Amino acid sequence: MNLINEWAFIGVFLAVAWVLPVLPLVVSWVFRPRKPNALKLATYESGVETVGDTWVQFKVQYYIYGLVFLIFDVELIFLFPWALAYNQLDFFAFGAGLLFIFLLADALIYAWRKNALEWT
Amino acid sequence: MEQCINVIETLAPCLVASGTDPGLAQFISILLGVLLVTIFPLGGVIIFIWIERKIAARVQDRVGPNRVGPYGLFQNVADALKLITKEDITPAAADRLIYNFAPIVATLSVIMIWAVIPFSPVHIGVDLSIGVLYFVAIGSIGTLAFMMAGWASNNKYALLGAFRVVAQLVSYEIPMVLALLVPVLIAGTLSMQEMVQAQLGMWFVVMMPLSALIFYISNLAETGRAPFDLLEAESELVAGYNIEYSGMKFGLFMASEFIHAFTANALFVVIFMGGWAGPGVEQFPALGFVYFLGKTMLIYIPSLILRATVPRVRIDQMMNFNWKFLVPLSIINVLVMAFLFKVAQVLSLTPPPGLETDFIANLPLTAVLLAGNIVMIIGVLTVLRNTGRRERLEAEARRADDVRAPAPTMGR
Amino acid sequence: MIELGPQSVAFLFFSVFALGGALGVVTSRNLMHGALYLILSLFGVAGFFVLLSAPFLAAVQVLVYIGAIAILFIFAVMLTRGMTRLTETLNRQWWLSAVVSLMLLAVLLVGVILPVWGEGGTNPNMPSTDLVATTVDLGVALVDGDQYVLPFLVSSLLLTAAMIGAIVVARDDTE
Amino acid sequence: MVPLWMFLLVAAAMFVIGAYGVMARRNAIAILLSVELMLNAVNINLVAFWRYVTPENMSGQAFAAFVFVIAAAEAAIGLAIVIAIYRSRRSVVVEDVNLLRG
Repeated sequence: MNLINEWAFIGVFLAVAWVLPVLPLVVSWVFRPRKPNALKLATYESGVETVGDTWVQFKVQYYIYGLVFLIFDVELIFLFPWALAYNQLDFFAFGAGLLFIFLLADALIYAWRKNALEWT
Repeated sequence: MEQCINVIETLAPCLVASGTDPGLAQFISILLGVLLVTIFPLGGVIIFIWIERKIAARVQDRVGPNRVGPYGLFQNVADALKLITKEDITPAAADRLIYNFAPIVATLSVIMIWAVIPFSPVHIGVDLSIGVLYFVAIGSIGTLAFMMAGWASNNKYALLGAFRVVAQLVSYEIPMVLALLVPVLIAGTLSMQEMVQAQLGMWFVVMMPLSALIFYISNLAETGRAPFDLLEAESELVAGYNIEYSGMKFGLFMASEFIHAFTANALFVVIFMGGWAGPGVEQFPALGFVYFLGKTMLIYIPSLILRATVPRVRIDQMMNFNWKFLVPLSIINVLVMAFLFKVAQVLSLTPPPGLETDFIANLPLTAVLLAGNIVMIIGVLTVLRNTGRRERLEAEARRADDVRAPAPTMGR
Repeated sequence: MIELGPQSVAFLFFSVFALGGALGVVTSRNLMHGALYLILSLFGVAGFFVLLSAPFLAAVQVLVYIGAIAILFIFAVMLTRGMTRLTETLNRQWWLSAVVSLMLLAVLLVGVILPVWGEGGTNPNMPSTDLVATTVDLGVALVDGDQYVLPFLVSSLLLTAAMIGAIVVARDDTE
Repeated sequence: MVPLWMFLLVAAAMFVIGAYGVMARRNAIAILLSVELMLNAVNINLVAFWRYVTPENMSGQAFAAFVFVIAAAEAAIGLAIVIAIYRSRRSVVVEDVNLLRG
């Protein structure tokens, strides 16, 4: 039952930690003045009137960074258990890990060669 | 006797002994532990901001806050009171629910990390078996908060700022986690407390300075500290993702940023500098607090001086530095360290069972790993120097071309 | 039925998250909200993993889904601007889809859940925690020649292929 | 204690919701979101069966890890295709994408 106990702590922690940022917001909600007007609530863009839709087209570079990050993140699902068990394993495990990382490094090298990592 | 593992288990038996219902006793002890642990970062933030302002002021030859309270210590309390009583402006175009949730999520993601940070051999919120992975996972929720803030503000600058922040954070998370793999590999554990215990013989910063350096640099970027403070590039993005925030919501973003900076350094201390380890800690666990905070200050204060002195990098430089330098380097680092560790194990250079905490017994392993690190560092410096020279020459050549450009080229 | 303990309360809590989030994903008009609902739902699933004493998977769930896949979805939503606010979210066959889904649910209830429900099914109680394989065992199994070393390497290959493929497809070569 | 069938029930409900989303939504990104839901439902089942039936060996968790890989690859490629289609057709509505129709 120790496992559940540990996570009960995390659960209570989450509940308490949730209250901590909300509390100042509530206090502020009680004390702060409320005098909104249309001009005040307008979007601020460096003193110039807002033009067009906010959701402007973004460049695909952001997606590519997110993509490479996702692939490396998933790789960690395997690398963390591998690293964790590493000192009980033999050289075969090192070889498997080497091959695993090498295959992924390949993808990184490809992206590099294709200039996909370039911030343009 | 009860083994003292964490706050829960030291308090609950006492309550049960004095006649409380076991379930209730457990709940009370958990709640108390939670309060103790959460109050630390929140109370600390007042001090962190004060330290930061004082140091920034010293660097810039100013005095810094000195009016409110002794040495201006209560300046931040006054600031917080001001923020609370400020009018809160929610732009009319904003997506209200997400807009209001974003600062809460940002703060939450930082405070939650403190649940697994060991303060001393017996004082830790909870020693999860996956502690290292836990704080990486919680840290990634922070990324989401920036995205929510930028998107919900419905402002081009905020959204652009949020996109840049997220791109920066996700990029630098890769070298950070790859650098973390090496301590996990050597210590063979993901639990924070065992990570500290694995360093009783030798700090990991000595065994693997390169991993420590990569972790430190990517932590700077993760917390948005100079020179990577593009998160709040006032000059380029009119403050970035939190431009539309005001009042206490803005205050929460600021507070979470300051807590995060300190937290990142605390994590560095736990994983690479032995956490609470120090002489006399076995007899007096409370000494662990002192060592832990002392070590954290030891690397926190240089990071503040760094923040006050270095200029901001350009975003393309930052991204190139990460993808073309840090990520390949950390991959090579993991492989080399894994290989050397296995070799050391086969040659039985690792400390024999029962002597893991002994300084002398750790020396052979340390020597092997350190030698590998030094070779890698020399290689890295060579590469850096050559690349730097090439880029400088290229830039100078380009400049010369620009100067000469208007005139028609002679000959050839 | 089931007694009310901390675990079952947590289970109900997480189910509300998981299913509420799932409903949000399929009904929300705004895709950004859809992505955030997905995060809520996946958070609930991470809670299930904790209850099933697989904390490693729970952490990975948060790390990979909330930290990476959700961010990727949000980037993609932003890149396909203009489609974030379609006037109608559902296609013409939505009622047919609903019927098919309900039939699928019925099939799942009869085929999967009934056999494990009650006396005739598998052990209804959770085996004790001591038996559970840990993350270290997962690491050992992944690089064991007799167990999962081949899937381990194939998944690496798959990830490489996915990354290269996605870069090729997503990049704008017109520049 | 939570019995096994409750986990399976939630997983089934989640799978069905995801399936409905895949069949009924028009936006390609929304369809991919629904696919993620279905994959997660599968993961709940895998881990639940592992925990109740064979907790002592690693198969369930290993399978779940491989499902993560599939989910990530699917999201990466799927979204890349959506972005590419949007670039050429200015639409992510699946009914508009009938390039291969005779």
